[in-house]
Amino acid sequence: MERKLDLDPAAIQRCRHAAGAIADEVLGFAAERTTVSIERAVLRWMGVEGGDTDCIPLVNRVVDAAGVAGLLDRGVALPFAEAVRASGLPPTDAARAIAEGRLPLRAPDAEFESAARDMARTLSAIGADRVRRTNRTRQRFLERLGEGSRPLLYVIVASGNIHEDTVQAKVCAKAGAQVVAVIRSTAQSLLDYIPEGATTEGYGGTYATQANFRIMRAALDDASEDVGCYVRQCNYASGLCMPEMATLGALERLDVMLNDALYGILFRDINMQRTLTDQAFSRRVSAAAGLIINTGEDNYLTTADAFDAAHTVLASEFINEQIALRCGLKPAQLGLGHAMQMNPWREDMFLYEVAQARMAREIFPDCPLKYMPPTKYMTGDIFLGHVQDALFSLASVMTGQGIHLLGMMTEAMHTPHIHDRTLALESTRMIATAARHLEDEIEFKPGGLIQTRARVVLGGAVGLLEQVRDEGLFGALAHGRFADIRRAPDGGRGLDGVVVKATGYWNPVEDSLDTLLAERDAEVVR
Amino acid sequence: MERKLDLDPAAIQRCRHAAGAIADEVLGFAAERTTVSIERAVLRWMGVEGGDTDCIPLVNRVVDAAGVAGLLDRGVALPFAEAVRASGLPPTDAARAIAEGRLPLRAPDAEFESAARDMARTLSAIGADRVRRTNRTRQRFLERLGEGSRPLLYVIVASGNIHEDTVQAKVCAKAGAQVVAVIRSTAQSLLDYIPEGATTEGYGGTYATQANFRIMRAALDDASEDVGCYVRQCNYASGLCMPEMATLGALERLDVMLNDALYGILFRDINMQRTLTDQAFSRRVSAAAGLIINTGEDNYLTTADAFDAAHTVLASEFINEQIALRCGLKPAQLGLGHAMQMNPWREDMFLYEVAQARMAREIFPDCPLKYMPPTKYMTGDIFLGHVQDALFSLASVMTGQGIHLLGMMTEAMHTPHIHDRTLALESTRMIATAARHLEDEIEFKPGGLIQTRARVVLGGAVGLLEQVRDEGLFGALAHGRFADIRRAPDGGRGLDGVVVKATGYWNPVEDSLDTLLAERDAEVVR
Amino acid sequence: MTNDDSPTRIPSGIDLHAIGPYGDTLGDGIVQVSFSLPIPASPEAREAARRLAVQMGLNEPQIYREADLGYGFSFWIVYGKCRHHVDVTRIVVPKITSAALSFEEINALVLDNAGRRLRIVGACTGTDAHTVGIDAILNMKGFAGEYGLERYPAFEVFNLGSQVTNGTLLAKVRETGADAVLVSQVVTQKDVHLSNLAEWVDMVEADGLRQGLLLLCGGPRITHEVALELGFDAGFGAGTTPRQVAAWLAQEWVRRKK
Amino acid sequence: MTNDDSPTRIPSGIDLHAIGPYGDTLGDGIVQVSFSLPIPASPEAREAARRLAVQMGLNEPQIYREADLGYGFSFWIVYGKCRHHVDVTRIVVPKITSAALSFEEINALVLDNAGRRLRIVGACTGTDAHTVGIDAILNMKGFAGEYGLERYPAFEVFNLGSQVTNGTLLAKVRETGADAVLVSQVVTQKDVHLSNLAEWVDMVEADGLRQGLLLLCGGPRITHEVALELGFDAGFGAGTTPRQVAAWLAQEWVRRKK
Ligand code: B12
Ligand code: B12
Ligand SMILES: Cc1ncc(COP(=O)(O)O)c(C=O)c1O
Ligand SMILES: Cc1ncc(COP(=O)(O)O)c(C=O)c1O
Repeated sequence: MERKLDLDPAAIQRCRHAAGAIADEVLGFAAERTTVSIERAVLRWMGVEGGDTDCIPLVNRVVDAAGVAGLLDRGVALPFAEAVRASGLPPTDAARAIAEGRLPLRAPDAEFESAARDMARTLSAIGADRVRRTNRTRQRFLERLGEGSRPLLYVIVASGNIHEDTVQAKVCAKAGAQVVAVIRSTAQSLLDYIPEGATTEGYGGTYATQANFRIMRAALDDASEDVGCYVRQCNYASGLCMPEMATLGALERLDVMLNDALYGILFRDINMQRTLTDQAFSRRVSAAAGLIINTGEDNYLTTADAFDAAHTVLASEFINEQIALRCGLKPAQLGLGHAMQMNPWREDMFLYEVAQARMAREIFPDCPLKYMPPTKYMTGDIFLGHVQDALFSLASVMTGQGIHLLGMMTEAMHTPHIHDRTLALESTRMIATAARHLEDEIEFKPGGLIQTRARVVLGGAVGLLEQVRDEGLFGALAHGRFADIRRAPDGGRGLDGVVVKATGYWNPVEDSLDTLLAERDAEVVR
Repeated sequence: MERKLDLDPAAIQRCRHAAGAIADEVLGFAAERTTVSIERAVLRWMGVEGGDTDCIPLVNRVVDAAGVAGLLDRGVALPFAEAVRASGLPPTDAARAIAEGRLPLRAPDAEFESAARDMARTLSAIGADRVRRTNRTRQRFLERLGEGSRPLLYVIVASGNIHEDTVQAKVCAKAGAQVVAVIRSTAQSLLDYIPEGATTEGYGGTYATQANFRIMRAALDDASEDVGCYVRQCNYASGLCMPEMATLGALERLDVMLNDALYGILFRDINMQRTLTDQAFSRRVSAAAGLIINTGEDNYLTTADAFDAAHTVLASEFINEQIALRCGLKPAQLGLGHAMQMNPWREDMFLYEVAQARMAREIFPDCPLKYMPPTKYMTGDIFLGHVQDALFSLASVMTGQGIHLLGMMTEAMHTPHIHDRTLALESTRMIATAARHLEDEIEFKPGGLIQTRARVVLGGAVGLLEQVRDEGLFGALAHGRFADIRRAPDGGRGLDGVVVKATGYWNPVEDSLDTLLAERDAEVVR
Repeated sequence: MTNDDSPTRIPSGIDLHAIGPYGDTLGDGIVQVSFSLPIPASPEAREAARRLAVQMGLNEPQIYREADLGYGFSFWIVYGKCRHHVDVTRIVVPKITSAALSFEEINALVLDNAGRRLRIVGACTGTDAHTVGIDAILNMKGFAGEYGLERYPAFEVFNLGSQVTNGTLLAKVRETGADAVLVSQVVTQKDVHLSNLAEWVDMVEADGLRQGLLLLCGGPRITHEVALELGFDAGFGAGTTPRQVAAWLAQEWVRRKK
Repeated sequence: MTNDDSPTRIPSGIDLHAIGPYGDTLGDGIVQVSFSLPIPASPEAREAARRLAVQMGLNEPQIYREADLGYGFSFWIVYGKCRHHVDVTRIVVPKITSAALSFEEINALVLDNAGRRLRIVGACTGTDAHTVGIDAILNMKGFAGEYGLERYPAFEVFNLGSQVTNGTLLAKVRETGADAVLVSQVVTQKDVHLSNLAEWVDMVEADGLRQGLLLLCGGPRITHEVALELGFDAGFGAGTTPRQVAAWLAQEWVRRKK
């Protein structure tokens, strides 16, 4: 990575140090806990699918039963494996039987303890195998069709109806999209369960369900063949079901998932203990499944001012990076988030934006970076908005971003219409072609506005990260250090789903994840 | 002017030398000739206005009469002054009397020769006075209201109806336009007279008439006061009536006029002897009137390919420059033309375009340069077109252009609708604000694509200019060296209006122009 | 349309009884239209696009862009000359009529007349999590260089934040004895905002609290007209400044008291 | 509409008898509209814009941008749900039906059947000076990587350039004994191209030359349909390649000869 900004390596080092300490604190905290969603994720990994007659997911029924039985603090895996072993039923049937009260859920008797553990390991290994196969399928697609050139062009579909979504996703692929994200229905992150089945009624988005993941996957595989380029599917490992979402992503071959340490806390008022505990587990799942995660720093700039709060974005990128690396994610899996949200009528904003975007590239040279388009200053003027998006595309190309979210001229109005995305892709592809090597060609004046701006923002991040390290992340959130939003450690939704692990807590999926990650690393070495 | 392209000064010097030789050839040729339009311009300068009952301009009637009487090769000024003197009528009335055969047009008898010359000088001095006053009025406007920041934003109106045009011009001014050009009706350049009166029926533009100039001037003066910025008026000193148009521009306070050495020859098939002779006179008028001229190199790229023919644009800029300087124009009056006409889907076209635009700035550092927007690759897709125009605006701001023509998303469709210009201005103003100091901030990689491209184009211009110098401009035009178009020295329209001066040819307006230019230069020195 | 705008602002030659679109000549009626069709691009689809434009009342429709989007869809950009006209003299639009008052005037008006601070409860309700708008009106910091209502001595503000159920909001209104409630709605997909707002008004009325309570709503797709239809006292759209809301609250409260 | 497109290309669930615009859900009818009005922006003007949209057949029109342009004009961006539908099965569009032939096939077809080169006269007529289009078809160099007609052994080309009067053109047709005349028209303001093209056809007929002469016109706003209406044998629009024209000429000439 050519150094165009003359950033101070010592300042970057200080940021990484402070963020590392913060990550250690968070992960230490998380290691002592589990959550209902982690336990449900374990069941999903072990093969439980579907819902009861009221469409309540069986995994919820089983984990609720485990909670009632006081089994959660030692993990649901062992009692569930015991039930499978004892009943001889396949996992889903066993879960249904438990839900219907036909099969007891309890710790194995001592004599069956070891058989139950073996059963748990077997079920977990089946899950691991499925993930392994999924990874291989993706690998083969990528080898055969390629991913197209960078930045990856990323668009959203959000009709609310999975069947309309697939049509639109294919149209996007034809227009050059390389990642298609299905936006979730409003406030799905607040649901403490994942809805079941193919859905056709969402608000502002389409429910994330296992069935919808599959339907979209099949459509995108078709489209990939048609256009001769592997089109990635994206969804959210976020909200109260974060670990389960990551697990479904691993099983159903999603390729990219939004997953952020702080988004749920700040923007969804999810309890911080809950989300940070969920985070640790889901990142390990993403790591093993070869998913790219996209972090959500861009969201900060929808409430805070992009110019004033630029250093908070950078600081959060460091925290997300350090947590992610400790969870086994490789830099190439880190789509660290940022966004072009400056007031376009501010003098030299394009320069400041270039400074910010380039700074992120130079500090995280091996991460693809997820660059989000203008939304805050979009107005409903589709013509001016299209130009704001063009400036964004140019900034993206000029600074070598890895994942480029397409700005829509109809932002501020509605989720995109079918042609909105084609027009956006066309514009961005034209700019990416016409300015292909602009990044290589330009240098920034030493000590000029751009270099100075980058240095100031980096300095701000040093200060903030060291402050957060000193206050502790929980304290910092309570003080509103991010996005101007204050959150209390015991506030928000989902705290009741957090369980401090008892001694003897056991989660065989963790072991499977270790195995998968070890295999990956061995592969890389070979 | 910061040197970002590392251009070879010796190559620039060679271009100027060759172009200088070409200019000398052209002006030497022109000095031996006059044309019907130059003679009509002389009459206009001397105060003849209006048309006969068939709306044929009186200046045409008088010059035609002079032609019939065989007086043209010695200049119409003296016979006309003699008629004024003899009749005691004001110029327009005298012209009408001549047209109606009530007053003879002839060389003065020897006894009146000196009185007739005095009268000619007086009439010419009255014209000069009017031009002086006009210049002063413009100067005062500019001192009081300023011109706004550079690049000057330039838009066109072209409704065909001067009254609709004024409304639209004011709306443009409100949206930030600093130059308003009234496009002429299709093929007005082929008319060998200037229509009379306020006109409301034009095709693809509005007739350029003295009355229309005045009406638009008044509207723009109003708008200037409203918006607190002097809004310049632009029209064409081009076509068969080039010298008269320049003269009307000087009298009616136009501020900018399109005027190109070769445009009429190449694109209107006007005879080259005619247009080059007209050129010399009209440039001197523009020089004295403080008009900015815009040259028409941009037009080449509508027929020739912008990438392959880039050096022809630069070569023509040198020729236009050298002719202009020799006619008394100051570099600040030279809006040398170029245009962003590259195929936007060509890889790195934005880089090549930046190279070209920046090269022009560095080679002509004191000229404002007139930068024309994409038209050739506009398609009727208003959304993509708006983005092509945005890239153009950015290239303009990035390279420090002086006069920026606004691209219209409805290019390739129709002359602009009222909001097209407002949307274009809004977009361009946003880009100019957001990227205000981008020009200062960026440097180009030494030996990179941009620098190399500029060097190649400059090299091409050296070759072409030396070839044209060697072939002679007339020969070069016959060989199709510009815009892929071949023209014969005796071909095209208007050759019959060229007259080789006899000894004794006299044109007092030339003397007035000398005086005005001398005054200006003295002013500058003071 | 009232002509209280300076008359010079109406272009000359305009007939307010029959206003139609303007491209570059009075009366040309030009409009720009774009849309997709669920059929692939083809000469027939082009004709279909043209016929749609004709049905929309566009004379001489010109298709300037046709694009096959793939998978059976096509996109069209059409210009045409609109036949329709509107009699602007017959248009009457309900408008917020409160005068523009300064920060000081608003405080004085309330404190002089009420002798106390007005209690204001605000929330972004339903599943809507977009708090930036209501915060812009209520928070100290304010918006567009103007203080929010919290900064006014005349108001006591309770900002409940986002995703507040109508039930929670009602409880808060009771608890605080609110004088006015400000509801924000930003997400409008499938008209969720309309049903949510209507439900709120119903609940307030069912609870007997409507009397004496000023009900306001706001958001980028809210207009005063729609707000009135839904049973609110006022509605505020995109770009509203806190002072506009404060001025309306002060004047309306005083007006009602009298 | 013929369904000779692969049927998979028509999205499922589509009723070809009632095709309407598509935003993001089948049947939503969404269209985007923009226009200016010759009245200043105001709530009344906004209502006027809305009513215009309603008259155009747009349900639930939403105004997303209103801008005062100054001097009594305003600009509007509106979205709405179009009520109109088109029965695509009833649409029949005249199309150029000649087969796509290669350079060699075209030459062979002409030379085998005519035993000589076809004489082609081309011009951009009237006041129109836009030669790039006709040159693209006729010049050696060609267009979009395809040779122009001059390069075909099968054609002898006389390209008269720009601003050619119909009279001059007619003289040239007589002089050369042309087999086909290609007229280009690019400027369409106030429909000058239509009157100029109609005049051309009239002159050819009045002169008794129509028989045996293939009349083509082309330009970015020309469609085959319009060309037929004006009395031409074919019309070629934007993006036409020389080979398409050559193929049509060869096949049509041979067809007529038989
Ligand atoms: C910021 C933002 C977010 C942030 C919100 C953070 C926060 N704490 O508010 C985050 C990232 C969390 C977010 C999430 C989502 N968002 Co959002 N978001 C936006 C965005 C970019 C800006 C909104 C904004 O802050 N505007 C600035 C404020 C100041 O303006 P305002 O709200 O209009 O308020 C002014 C006036 O309207 C008025 N006002 C507003 N309320 C009130 C109330 C009263 C009483 C009064 C008097 C006045 C008043 O005064 C304010 C000042 O002038 C818009 C796009 C855009 N540019 O508008 C999309 C947008 C609003 N979001 C949208 C969607 C769909 C979502 C999601 C539902 C997407 C999803 N499926 O996940 C989620 C979920 C959120 C949820 N459940 O509501 C859509 C809504 C579409 C629609 N019309 O229904 C938009 C339009 C984007 C789009 N094109 O799709 N979003
Ligand atoms: C280049 C150009 C010029 C050049 C022309 C140079 C030249 N020698 O041709 C110059 C600078 C001289 C010029 C001048 C003017 N122009 Co001009 N110009 C253009 C421009 C930018 C490109 C046109 C072009 O070359 N297209 C490329 C060719 C290859 O495409 P094409 O013409 O469509 O041809 C293809 C097909 O249509 C077809 N075809 C065309 N003809 C024929 C004929 C036959 C028989 C067949 C089979 C096929 C065929 O095959 C071709 C290849 O596919 C357009 C804007 C645009 N982007 O379209 C404006 C445009 C055409 N010009 C316009 C105008 C108004 C003018 C002027 C009248 C302006 C003025 N008032 O001064 C002048 C005067 C010219 C005149 N009297 O005609 C308008 C026309 C508006 C309208 N619809 O009426 C346009 C659309 C710009 C605009 N938005 O206002 N122009
Ligand atoms: C990390 C992350 N999760 C989730 C979301 C939004 O989804 P939801 O409405 O499901 O919270 C976002 C939105 O940008 C995000 O960045
Ligand atoms: C120098 C010059 N003169 C004239 C024109 C066009 O005007 P007309 O149609 O009057 O030739 C142009 C067009 O760009 C030009 O550049």
